[in-house]
Amino acid sequence: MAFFTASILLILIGLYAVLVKRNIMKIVIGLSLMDTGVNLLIVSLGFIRGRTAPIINVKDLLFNTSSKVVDPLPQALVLTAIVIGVAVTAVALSIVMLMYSKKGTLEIDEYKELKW
Amino acid sequence: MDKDKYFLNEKPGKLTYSGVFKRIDDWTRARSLWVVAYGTGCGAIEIRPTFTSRFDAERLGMRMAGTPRQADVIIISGYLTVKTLKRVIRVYEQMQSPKYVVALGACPINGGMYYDSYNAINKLDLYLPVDVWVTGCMPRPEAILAGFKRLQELIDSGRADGWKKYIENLDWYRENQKKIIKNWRMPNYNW
Amino acid sequence: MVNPILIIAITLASAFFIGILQVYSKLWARLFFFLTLVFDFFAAGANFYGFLSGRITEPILVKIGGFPPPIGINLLVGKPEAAIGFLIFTIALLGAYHWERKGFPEPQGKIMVLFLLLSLGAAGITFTGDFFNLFVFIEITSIAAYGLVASAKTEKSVEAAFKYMVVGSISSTFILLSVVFLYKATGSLNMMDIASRIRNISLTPIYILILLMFLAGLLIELEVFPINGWALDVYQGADPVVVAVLAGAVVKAFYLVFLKAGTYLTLPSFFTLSLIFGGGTYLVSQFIAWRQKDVKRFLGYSSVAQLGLLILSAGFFLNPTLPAFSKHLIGASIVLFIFNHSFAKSSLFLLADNVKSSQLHGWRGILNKNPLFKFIFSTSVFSITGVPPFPGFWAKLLLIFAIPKNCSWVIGLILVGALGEIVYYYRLFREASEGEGEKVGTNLAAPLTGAILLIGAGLVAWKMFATQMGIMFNSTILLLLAFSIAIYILGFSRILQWAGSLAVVGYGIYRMVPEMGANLHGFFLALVLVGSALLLLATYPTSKRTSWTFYPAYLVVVFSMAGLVLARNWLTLFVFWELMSWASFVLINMGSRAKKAAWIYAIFSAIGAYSMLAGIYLLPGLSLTHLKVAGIMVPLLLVTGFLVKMATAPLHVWARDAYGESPDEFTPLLSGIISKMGVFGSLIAILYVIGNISSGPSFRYILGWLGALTAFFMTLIAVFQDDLKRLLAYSSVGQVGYILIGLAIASPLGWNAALYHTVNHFIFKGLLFVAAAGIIYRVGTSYMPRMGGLIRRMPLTFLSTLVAIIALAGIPPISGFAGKWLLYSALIEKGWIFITVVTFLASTVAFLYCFKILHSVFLGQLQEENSNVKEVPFPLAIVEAILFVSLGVLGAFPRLLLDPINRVFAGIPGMESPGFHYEKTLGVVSNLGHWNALFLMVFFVGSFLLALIFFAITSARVKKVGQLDVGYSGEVPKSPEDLHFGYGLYDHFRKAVKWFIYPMVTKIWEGIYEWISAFAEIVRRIYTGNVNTYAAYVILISIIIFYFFTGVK
Amino acid sequence: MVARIFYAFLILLGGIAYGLLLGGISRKITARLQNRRGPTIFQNFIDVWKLFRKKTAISHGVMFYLAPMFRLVGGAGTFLLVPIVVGHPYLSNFSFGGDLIVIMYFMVLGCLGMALGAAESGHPHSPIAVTRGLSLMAGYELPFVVSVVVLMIADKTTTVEGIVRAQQGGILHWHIFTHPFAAAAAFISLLGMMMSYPFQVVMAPQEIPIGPPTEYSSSFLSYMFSGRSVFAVAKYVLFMDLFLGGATNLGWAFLKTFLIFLWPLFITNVFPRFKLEQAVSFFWTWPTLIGLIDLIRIYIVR
Repeated sequence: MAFFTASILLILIGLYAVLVKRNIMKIVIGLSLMDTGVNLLIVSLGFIRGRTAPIINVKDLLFNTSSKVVDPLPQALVLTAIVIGVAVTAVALSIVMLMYSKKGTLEIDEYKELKW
Repeated sequence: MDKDKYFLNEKPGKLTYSGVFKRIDDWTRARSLWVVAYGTGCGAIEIRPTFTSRFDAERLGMRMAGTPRQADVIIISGYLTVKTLKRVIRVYEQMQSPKYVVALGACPINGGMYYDSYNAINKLDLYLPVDVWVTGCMPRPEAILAGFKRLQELIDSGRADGWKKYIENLDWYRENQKKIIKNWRMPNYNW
Repeated sequence: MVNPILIIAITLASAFFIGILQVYSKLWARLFFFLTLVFDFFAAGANFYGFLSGRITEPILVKIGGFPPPIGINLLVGKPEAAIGFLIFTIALLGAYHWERKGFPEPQGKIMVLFLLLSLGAAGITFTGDFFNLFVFIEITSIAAYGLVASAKTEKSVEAAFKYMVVGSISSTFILLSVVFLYKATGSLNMMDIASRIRNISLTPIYILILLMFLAGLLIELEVFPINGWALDVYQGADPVVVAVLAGAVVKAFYLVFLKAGTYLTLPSFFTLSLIFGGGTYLVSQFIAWRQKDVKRFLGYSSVAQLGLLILSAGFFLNPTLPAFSKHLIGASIVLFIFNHSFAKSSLFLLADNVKSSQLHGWRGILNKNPLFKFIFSTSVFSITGVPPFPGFWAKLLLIFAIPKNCSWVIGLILVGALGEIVYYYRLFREASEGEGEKVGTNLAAPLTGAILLIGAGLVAWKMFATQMGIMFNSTILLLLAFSIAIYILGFSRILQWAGSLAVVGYGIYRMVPEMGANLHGFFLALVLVGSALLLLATYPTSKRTSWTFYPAYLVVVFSMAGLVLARNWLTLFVFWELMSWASFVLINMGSRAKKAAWIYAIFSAIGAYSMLAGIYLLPGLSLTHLKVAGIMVPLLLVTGFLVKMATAPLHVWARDAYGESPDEFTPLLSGIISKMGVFGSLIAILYVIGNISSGPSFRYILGWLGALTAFFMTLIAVFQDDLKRLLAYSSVGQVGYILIGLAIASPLGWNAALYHTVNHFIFKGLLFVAAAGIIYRVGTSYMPRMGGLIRRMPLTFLSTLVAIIALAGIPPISGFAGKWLLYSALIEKGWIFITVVTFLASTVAFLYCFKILHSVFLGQLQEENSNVKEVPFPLAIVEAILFVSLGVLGAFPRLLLDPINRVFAGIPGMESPGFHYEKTLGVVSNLGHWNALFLMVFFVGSFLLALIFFAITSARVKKVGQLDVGYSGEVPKSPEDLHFGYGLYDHFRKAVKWFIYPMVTKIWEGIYEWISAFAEIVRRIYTGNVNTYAAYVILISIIIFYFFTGVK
Repeated sequence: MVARIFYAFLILLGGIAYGLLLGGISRKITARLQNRRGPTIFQNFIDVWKLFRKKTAISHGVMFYLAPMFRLVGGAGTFLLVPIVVGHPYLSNFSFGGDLIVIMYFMVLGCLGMALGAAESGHPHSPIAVTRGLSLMAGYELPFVVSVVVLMIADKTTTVEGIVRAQQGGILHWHIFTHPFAAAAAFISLLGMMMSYPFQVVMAPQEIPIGPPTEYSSSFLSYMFSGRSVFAVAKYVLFMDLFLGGATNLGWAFLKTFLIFLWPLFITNVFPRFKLEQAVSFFWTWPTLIGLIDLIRIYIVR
């Protein structure tokens, strides 16, 4: 439950940054935080108390270990999600760089040329 | 102004005057005189009472015509100047035959009190064929009516033929007119 | 069959490879890039063709790693997936080709990689059968899209990319969360598996929340209002090719996911949600675009709206209560919508790429300089706005007729939105065709392909769905329509086109002779074909002014009218009605000053057409027979549609400029025949529908009043027009008002009057407009005070105009009186006395403008500049002669027309007896009075000739004098201008009637327009451009969705 | 038929003569009212003859030439379409040619013809006067139509014969008594039709001396004169038929038309003149409202 709460909290903090912060970098950080929060949530969903990591070798297969490890799938998923998150962050940062090179500011209010 | 394009440049032809109905024609013409009045200051004033209740020219069958096209008689009341002669000639020539000219007062006869003016016309007779002269300066409506009575008699007896003379002697008249009107900026013939 | 995984894998590999290759050779990299795309195109195409041809019957299931479905990742490609996949790669290929021709943007290599990733991501989204895999593909697509959007490296594009990224991240967070929770709840990630397991799970609020989260994520990607600010910014800021692919292809993949979500995740509120968000987005977006000045953003609004409509359709499509046939129709409609939007919108975006400025004023006049551009633009716009025969039209039609009757308010929503769409699209059209623009880029191959595909798809859809909808086409009409289009080929010579058109119409008459005359349809058919042939003769192209497309469009109008009157079914009638309206829009738009007029015409045509469509939708049956309907709504809607074409007040505001500014060759048809289609429609509406409702008589009484007021006010306004064609326009509208009165009376006498006046009005108004065309051609202006005295130069035209005017004024013995007499007799017989009085007054006021036409144009002084004009061209003179002789003949022998009309009505119950009979001396005898036309003609002509001969013999010699030889107080007039009294002819009368001629209706319509656009302007302000705000909207809307639809109360 | 045409011709000549005579009488009466002697009552005959026998005439073109014929035929045609004595073999004229609707539209023919001829003359006064005349027509037509519709609805016929027959059987059956408001409206509009003085805007002597026929002269004018006279008679006869119960013989016809003729004559001599817009507004309000009383009554009673 602690994981759960913490991850939700992380998501909300990220969301707060996205919604309120005026600095582009802070918004990107907020996005990253949300990402992390979600990843944490996914991992926590697969977690089953009292079980071990789902690293399985051939020997374990013989002893019905599937009941001894946590759900492996969320972990697999989270790996992908992390990769994606990194990619998104990378793209985001490069976009931020472009933005900065165009206007020389990171203030979000300066980027309101497209509207209405 | 392109005269040939916009105006009829044709000399009026001679008009014969005969026919079965000549007698009736003369009689009706005498009793239905429609008047177009050319008036300057003092002359025009006398025309009004002539045609309104007091003297009532309408009882003689006369009435005012609003346009030269429908008029039979033109009244030249008062002096003519070089400038106004032009208009009078045009109005007269636009009237339909038979048509008559009544000159009113001393001025058309000999210039009257303006005889030595630099631009008054002294003898109207040289420019238009006058049928009846009414003298006076100005003649009162009674005199005017008397003049019209005279005109009616002339028409009735077929002797008021100024309009024929005008056409027959148009070249002579035109020569006289052009002597006075130096800038003849009119069509050659007014239709 | 090509394994779908191959498409994805090869594209992915190739993207990777290009990334390396481009370092060494840009050219080879590009070649490789195109090879990949072409491969994808053919592979996806092969699959799609396989499904189409029936060679592939089962969905293609790809087991990755050999695992059977519930376990491994699978791709599942059915028919819809194959179709969308093919669509994606077609658009991608077109876009890439466009780039190639334009000059590939830098950095080439990276853009190629991103572009391939974008396409494969979209394809993956389409193909995948696994939820987590879906998420991955969504992310691939998104990241590629962020990069591509930013790649233009302008301030706008990076800004747009950033906003896209922020909102997109939130969306993918939602999707990821819900996918994981879904896995948690069901223990599976496979879509089919989840779909089967979900049925066994009780839908707790938490569970619904999870599903809603998925839906919310999708709705963000599907750009619903108001969380679509990012999308609009992208449309405005990004490279048009990227936008074309995004709007044309990627969004469609998301839409497919949306459909799948609706299918697999049985969500109770799916229908409501899609209705609210789809409908809301559609409606709002169609209106907030009204004042948009940036063309790309404006197209963006349109895209968003189209998507909204698609979401709405999805709601109905997946609604289990829908009958199978309706479901089939909606499915077809969705396919057509997707196709239509993809190609039309991509074409438009790629066209926009060719124009330097993206501002509306930068588009000014560019259609006039760029014929190919014009073709593509018109095709795309027509298709998007739903003009037959383009797919957009069929899509809308299918959708509307599939929606069940208990949701008929949705029809209203769709049609109102469509109306908004017409307003702003044709504003763009107007701007783009006004004045002389500059040359634009010639990079048009890709959009041209799109346009051709649209036309093809439209024709295919026509063939496939028309009969299913119960629309029946006369094969001869179709043949003739094909001929009409073919006339275009002869465009290198206008004379040849003219002759060819005459031949086609002649052939049409020859083929149609058996249909003519026997009944109502045949009567109008004869009017349409014979009348059009005559007026076509008068379009003799005297100069190069006539547009290349004039004759094809003209013939399309003619034959669609023929199809319209032959229709035995409301829907067929509607299809031809639309065809006629839009073809005439094209023709009106050809007038050099008619752009605004054409715009207004388009709007009012749409008002009429959509209202008619709504009426047809509500009818209990489609065939043209007596239909029982309840309430007043259906007849009201139907009749509104027809009244627009008749330009009855208060729907007349389009008429003045449309008549006044349309090409002179076309106006006779517009006034003479096209307005009569409204008469035909109203007639059948009154006959089949209004006659059967309980409030029918009062309804008809109101129609009668409408007609009378139209006649009166239009006549009054006509008096004060100084433009010849505008005067005739108002006159025409007023005259059609009389016809409406006749129709509304619905007694035999009234209908006789209406039909008689219909034909008669065609003759004299056609004649007047033909004469006007000739005069304007010769004089060079339609401003009447600058004419005058033309009787000296155009005696024949004067004579025919005089006769036409006498007919128009309804003065015996010319034929116009017949209509008047029948009408008044009918009115008095019916006892509509107040209408009688108003009508009488109107026809008296008509004398004023009748005199104005004759005086200002033909009489008075011939102006200096017109002194050398000649008689109208020979073909026009022939037409004038034919028409005015027929007016005279009908004036003497009205039975020539009355007998056929009686035969027409003989087949209609209650109308067998015409309400009058003939007697030898009394002529036509009604219950009230009589009128002997032949006697009047003989009497008039005889006594006239007698008086004339007597005069000529007896009167004095008459001298024809010169033009300026007038009694002018002894003065010599200087020029004709001094004497001509043309301007302000009725200024004194204006003082007396100033209260009646205040343009109130126009002001009201303008007010409505202003209010709506001002309100839309306010709504538009929610797109603040601030990414925080956009994110806040997303969160807010999500919370609202979660709150209202989870079922937590 | 030949006999009929012959008699029609005679009746027409009689109508013209009667019209000219009435014109003379009106000039006489006007003169007497102004305390003058005035011309003889045959003055109009003299004028017409004189004009007809003028030696020259000018024409401005074809329409100009034809317009007087239009005028005459329009007037004569209207006159011949209105039955003077209903049921009489000859005096019912050519009333089989059309009913009241036909007559009302035929009335316009002459006006339109003359308007065209006048307009072709090229004199600016002519179109001014014509437009005034047409506008005035739009004015007086409304009350007239209101009252005509009242009669048509009341008698359930549109023929003049029918309306006359409906008034038989005593003086109180005349429409002027059965429908007094409609009759009042019509008689006020008659003032406009006859261009009597409050509504004399067409030939307004003050501004546009003689209105449309400014350029007309000689025999053209005589035709117009005759046409106008017979047209006036036609209107008197029409009003007699519509409101005064028609006539059973010529004597009654003369008497009744003479009475109707007096009505505009007396009005015209004691009134100043409206401007055009005032005239139109007047016609569209007061007489129309008066007529509407009967119209509404008919609408309710029916």
